[in-house]
Amino acid sequence: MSGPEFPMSCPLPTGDGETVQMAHGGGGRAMARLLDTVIRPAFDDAELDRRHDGAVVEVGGPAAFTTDSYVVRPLFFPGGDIGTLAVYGTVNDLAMCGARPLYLSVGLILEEGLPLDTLRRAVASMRDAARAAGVRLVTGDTKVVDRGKADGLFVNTAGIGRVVAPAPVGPAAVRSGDAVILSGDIGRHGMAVMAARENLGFETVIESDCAPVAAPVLTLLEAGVAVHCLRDLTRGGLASAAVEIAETAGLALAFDEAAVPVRDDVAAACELLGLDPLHVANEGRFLAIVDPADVDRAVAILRDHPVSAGAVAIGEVRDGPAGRVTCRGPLGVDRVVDMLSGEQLPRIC
Amino acid sequence: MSGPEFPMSCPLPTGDGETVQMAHGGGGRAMARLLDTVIRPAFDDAELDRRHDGAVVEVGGPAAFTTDSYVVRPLFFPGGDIGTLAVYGTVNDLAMCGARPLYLSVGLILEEGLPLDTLRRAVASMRDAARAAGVRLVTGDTKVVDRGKADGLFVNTAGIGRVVAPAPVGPAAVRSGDAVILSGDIGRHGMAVMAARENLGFETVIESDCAPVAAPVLTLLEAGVAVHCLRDLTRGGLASAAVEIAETAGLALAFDEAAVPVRDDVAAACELLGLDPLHVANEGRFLAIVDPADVDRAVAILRDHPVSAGAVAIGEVRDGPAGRVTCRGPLGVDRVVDMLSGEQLPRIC
Amino acid sequence: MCLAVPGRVLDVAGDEPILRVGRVDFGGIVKQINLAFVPEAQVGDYVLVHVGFAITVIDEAEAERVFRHLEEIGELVVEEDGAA
Amino acid sequence: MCLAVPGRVLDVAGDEPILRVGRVDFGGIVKQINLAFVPEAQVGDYVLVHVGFAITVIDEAEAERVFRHLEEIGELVVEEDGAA
Amino acid sequence: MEVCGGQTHAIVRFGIDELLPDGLSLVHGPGCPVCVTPVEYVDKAIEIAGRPGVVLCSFGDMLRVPGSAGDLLAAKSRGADVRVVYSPADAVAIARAEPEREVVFFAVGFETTAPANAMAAVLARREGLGNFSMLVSHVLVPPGMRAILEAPGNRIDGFLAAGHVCTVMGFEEYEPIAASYRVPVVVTGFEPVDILEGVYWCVRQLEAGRAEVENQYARAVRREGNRAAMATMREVFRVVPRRWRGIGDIADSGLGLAEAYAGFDAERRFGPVLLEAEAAGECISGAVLRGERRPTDCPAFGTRCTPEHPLGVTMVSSEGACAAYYRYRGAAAVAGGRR
Amino acid sequence: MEVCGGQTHAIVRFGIDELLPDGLSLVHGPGCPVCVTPVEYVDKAIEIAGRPGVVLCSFGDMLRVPGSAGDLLAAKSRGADVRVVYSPADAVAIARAEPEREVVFFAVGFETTAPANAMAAVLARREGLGNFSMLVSHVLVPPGMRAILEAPGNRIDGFLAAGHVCTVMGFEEYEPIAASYRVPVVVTGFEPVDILEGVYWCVRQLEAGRAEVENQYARAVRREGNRAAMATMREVFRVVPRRWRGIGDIADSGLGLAEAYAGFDAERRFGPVLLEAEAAGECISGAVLRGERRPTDCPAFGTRCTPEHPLGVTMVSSEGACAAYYRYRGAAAVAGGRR
Ligand code: SF4
Ligand code: SF4
Ligand SMILES: [Mg+2]
Ligand SMILES: [Mg+2]
Ligand SMILES: [Mg+2]
Ligand SMILES: [Mg+2]
Ligand SMILES: [Mg+2]
Ligand SMILES: [Mg+2]
Ligand SMILES: [Mg+2]
Ligand SMILES: [Mg+2]
Ligand SMILES: [Mg+2]
Ligand SMILES: [Mg+2]
Repeated sequence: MSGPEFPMSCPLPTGDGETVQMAHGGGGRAMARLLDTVIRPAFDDAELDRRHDGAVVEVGGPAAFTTDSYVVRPLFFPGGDIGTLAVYGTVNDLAMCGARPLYLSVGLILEEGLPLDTLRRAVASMRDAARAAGVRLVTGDTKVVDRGKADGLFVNTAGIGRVVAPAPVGPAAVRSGDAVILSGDIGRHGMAVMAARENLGFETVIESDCAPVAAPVLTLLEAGVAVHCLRDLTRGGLASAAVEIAETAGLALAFDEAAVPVRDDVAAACELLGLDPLHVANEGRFLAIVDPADVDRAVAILRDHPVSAGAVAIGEVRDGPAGRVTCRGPLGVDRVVDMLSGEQLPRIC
Repeated sequence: MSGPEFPMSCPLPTGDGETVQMAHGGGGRAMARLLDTVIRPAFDDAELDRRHDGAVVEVGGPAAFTTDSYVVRPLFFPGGDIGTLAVYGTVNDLAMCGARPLYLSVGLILEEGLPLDTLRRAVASMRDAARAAGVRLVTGDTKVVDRGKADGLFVNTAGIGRVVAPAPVGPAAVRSGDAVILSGDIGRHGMAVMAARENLGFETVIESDCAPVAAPVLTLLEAGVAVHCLRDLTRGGLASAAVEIAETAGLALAFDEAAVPVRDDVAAACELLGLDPLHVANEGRFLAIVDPADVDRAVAILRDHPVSAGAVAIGEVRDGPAGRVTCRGPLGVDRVVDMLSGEQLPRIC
Repeated sequence: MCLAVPGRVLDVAGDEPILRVGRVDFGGIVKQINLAFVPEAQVGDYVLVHVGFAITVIDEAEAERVFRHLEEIGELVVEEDGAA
Repeated sequence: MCLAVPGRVLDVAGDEPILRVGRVDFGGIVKQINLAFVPEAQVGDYVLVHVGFAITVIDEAEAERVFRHLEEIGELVVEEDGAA
Repeated sequence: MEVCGGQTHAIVRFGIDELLPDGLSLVHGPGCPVCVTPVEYVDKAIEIAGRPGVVLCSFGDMLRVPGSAGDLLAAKSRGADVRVVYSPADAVAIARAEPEREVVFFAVGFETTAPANAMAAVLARREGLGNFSMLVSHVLVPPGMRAILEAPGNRIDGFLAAGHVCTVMGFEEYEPIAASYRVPVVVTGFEPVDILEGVYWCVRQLEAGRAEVENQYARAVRREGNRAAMATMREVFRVVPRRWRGIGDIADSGLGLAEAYAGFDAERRFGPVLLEAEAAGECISGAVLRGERRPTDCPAFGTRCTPEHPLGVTMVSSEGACAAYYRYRGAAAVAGGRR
Repeated sequence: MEVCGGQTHAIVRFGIDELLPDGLSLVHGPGCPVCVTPVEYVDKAIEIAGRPGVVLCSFGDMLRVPGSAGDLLAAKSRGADVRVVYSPADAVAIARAEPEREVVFFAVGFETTAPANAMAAVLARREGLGNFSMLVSHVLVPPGMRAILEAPGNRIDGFLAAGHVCTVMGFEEYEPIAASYRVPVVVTGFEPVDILEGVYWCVRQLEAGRAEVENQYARAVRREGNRAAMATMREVFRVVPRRWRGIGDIADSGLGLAEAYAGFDAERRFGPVLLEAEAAGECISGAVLRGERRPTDCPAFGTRCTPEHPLGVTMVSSEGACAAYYRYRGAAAVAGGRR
């Protein structure tokens, strides 16, 4: 045999440390390091949850509890990203329960191959958003799935808040004659994401309205406004929210299309794609249904907060037919507004 | 032109109502119907959350709060499924906080094309598991992603429990000399899932140990056992749990390998695949670290509950080196036990 | 059918007739549009766009006539504010 | 290297030598194994299996000898309890 | 009758019909190219989409049109690579970017869309994109109008002609129709004021006993149409007979690929579409398309037939008359009653 | 020296070395076929896995072996279709079930694994599976032992020969080694008691001045080996020169596909593996593989080099000596200090 050479070394692998690997979800060392270096630094309350199964928190009264998963594509879009969305979305749902948002849990599902830098950015967004909204991220979980079995990053948040509304807030509290207030212009989030995702070639950037709306809601409640129902206008937009409330309350709801603010660029984008702004998602807009006596005061309070500076009274709740939502058009004729049917698809004809 | 015939009909589409479509997540009619017919019937507390943004709950004291996402393949496996896992996993994490599990949120991410029947089965499992564990599913969320962007069904649960432990439970409470109790045989869940997933051709069916462990934990606490730390042995298995506790506590942990129960079939499966049972996941097993004075009483209490009938004291906590976990082998020599490094892969050599 | 939206031509590029394109402003949204079918379109013109192709140049005098009608009946212009 | 695990042959099937297979019991786990390399293996024999192929039939008398050693030093049989 | 579904929607959405005096009723026409695409083309598109390596590109409207067993969205949910394009040029861009895949563009539309779809073929040929083809089911408006006028139940007194179709084609071809069937034809735009004016001009003609072609939509439509667009359309397409879903076979009523572009014909590449006799059912969309019946005449409307589970083509497309009624009139009331 | 990594693990795991008297030290050998696979083969496997339409099948151990830029797991995370198989027959089954894909099996191993891998080729040929091929980097133990004995720093007094290799090959080929290098060779099993007995027999020979081949593992090993297994192995493979990662080129030290099976050679199908000179670095795994140094002699051990981020092959495979030490000895202490 030929005399083998014996180099005193073995090759240096460069590794692939900058993307998520299955091992990051395996419950071992790689996962511990991912949690220690990437995930936990974003949590305000590392001490609460550090390497334990959950957090211990104080609510001090009736609690609101909610959850949402976030599956947005692209992960980063003008005006926000999946991290801000995941925090504000759940904060807003707590606010819609008449509660002060306090604690959030975070469940991450990572697709193998996700750049760690993407994860870092999303997690930093969550931290910043939590600070902006005054909530604490106190417990979390991370899973990794095989490449092709997810879409980069899915985020679930669940939230706990302290209920501050003096009376139950929800469709059941809605009464005929109540005023319907919209907190600002609609359609920005959905169009921002669609424009970013669908390669529509829009040069103009539409920014999502993604924002926490707890502050104006809490001010309304603190001011003693008789808030009967709150609903954020996420998937399905204003139309679906209004129909859901009307159906659940067993009442009708009528509003004036001209009163609904839609920014020019959003209106133009909707027109180009054949979409109705009433069906487009928002992430920083809500309906407040209040006692008619309080409507002016409520609008004024909302307008004092930047996030609801564009608040307007758009309509009213009426006696039946149950679930019927109508919208008065420019020719003075009412049309029925329904939930979105099926998926929202751009149209050409 | 030829005279056209004018049939008074148009074709009847059969539709494809039995799989999940993107429209089921679109926030419109199709989604409302999915929620009304498939998802909400599984929630005990439909009235709490029906068509509202969250649930209002009462905890009545310090609360434990935790979350986990479940991404198991296959969705149904011997001894459980993603639904039971999602409920028991979060129930168990609450128990590990020394808390009585009360409320769960459920976040579903559905892949387009998922058979609705699969969803129905998973949701029914969640309902049954919640009943079995004495918790209420009070709020939820459903998202649908494009085919190929998820893996059938992902489930997130978050949970709230009332803390009943009189003193904080966690690694920080662990002291040198504490006894380490294991609640039963290890390795069944991980091997059950791997055997079902990897087409290993095992004729023998290994059943997951998936089970809620809150009951024995609450009995320990009610009996006044000085429970210092609790940890369920999920991803990464006994080894990772022990190392995490030891590292966080800044202490060493030593146990006797012979004392750790492993069923014959699990041991054989591990041997065939070159895996160490100490690294294999469990879903109904935990470590209880208790004051040494209480060890016999604690083991006796645990053995009274079917889910921890196999409880055994396996070792003890020692002063430093911090984070070192050792295991005494059959020849009487201690070896270091570390977390799983990287992903668990079957070996041939 | 045949959703078509008016927009104002901001610029024009492309050497060959069939590759003629321009940036078109639709009331705030700017998007590149194929101008092959409107060789006469100049910067500043309003064109009617369908599936990414301009299909005609809008006659502003005629648009003006309809716009006056609109004012008469007090209608809010919903679709063609850019062109009207 | 070369993880090999002993198991007991429960049955044998397959017409041709290279397709000879059998169900093998590894201390509770039963799995089909290729027996092409152990034409002499009979039902009841212990075989040593590597990557799905039996590579030898275990000599029980010899196994017995080692097993006695084990008892002498009080060792727990970790790997070969089936064969020992 | 307003021929165009876009006008139908504007009418229903803005309540224009409710503003009209008694005795004047707007009849909704067959003006949705998505609606009238034969089921066999949808089935073919689904079949092609299901083949490995194929990307099927379609306008969004087409995705929910029911084939004989499900729609393109359902095919996508089973794993087919179905992509929504906003422009036919997007489909060409996909073929360019993914040369290892077969890109098939489902080309439907009236004359408005035909030049753009034709341009896709021109660009693909110019670039030598061997992986691009088109499944063509284009229809032409004038033969459709003639078919309606010749139907036994015809009750149309005048037409609002489709403004965007005329933007491309001009309106010379409507003059013989107006003359021979003695119906006024007013080329009309899409704003409420356009439609009101179009109706007014139509009534004015009827009152004066005239039957001419008038152009209300003069800001966008020239008599001679768009010559450049027509040239491209005629280079790529030739006139062929077509079946209109819900209506039937109409001679010379559609476009197919001309011989010079036959290489881009998806039917050559993936097999021809074979038309079969349409089955009967409770849906009356044929009569709706021809303007003989209204959506609310249909017993299934809003109950067994909704936009999510359409029984007929006029409920499928958001431009279809049944969908327009459901959306702006009957939805919540019917839905509220159901749940 | 125990040649086999399986024995190294048993030694470290059960603490057998700690039970031995002073003066008797166990030197860990090159006994991990995964470890010694040249980096260029790993790179080739990654390159092949990255091609569209390819399924790369590999034993789980091979997935974390670092190539020159990442491992197969990282390739999978970038979208490559890399699948773990438990048996080479599984790879053949995949080729059978997915005829439209190219299935490449990364065939590594010592003599223990060679017959099973050879059988995969036999089955594929028998079934005419044109979409199956193997990337072969098989090594043989006796030439490796000779290379260690001939190395300048050699300090081996006796061998525990690898029991499972001998199960296939028998032990006749070790007799010339024992004789010409004057070292005892004891064919040894994998239980702690086997290893203790193997060590004892080795010491007994050394004390008696003997240098023979003895068979401690007689329950599994026959002098002549497994003739059926050897026949299949020799039908499919031929002896070739091989580079051993960390050690270097050794003549006649490996197996490649015989001419009759060359049609299944992935190197023919996807281009040959081109070996380059190994680069220098701080890792001393070459010396570890040859038994000249211990893992704990390495300054990178447990700090810059861990199983998650291995610098060298002996940390990669769970059978590698560095991995065994990290796992059972140094892990928590080192890790605790780091964090
Ligand atoms: S409502 Fe439905 S079933 Fe009735 S005509 Fe319209 S499409 Fe056909
Ligand atoms: S510890 Fe790592 S760097 Fe050191 S010899 Fe072993 S493999 Fe090489
Ligand atoms: Mg836990
Ligand atoms: Mg919510
Ligand atoms: Mg997504
Ligand atoms: Mg929400
Ligand atoms: Mg967790
Ligand atoms: Mg909400
Ligand atoms: Mg948890
Ligand atoms: Mg999964
Ligand atoms: Mg958990
Ligand atoms: Mg939700």
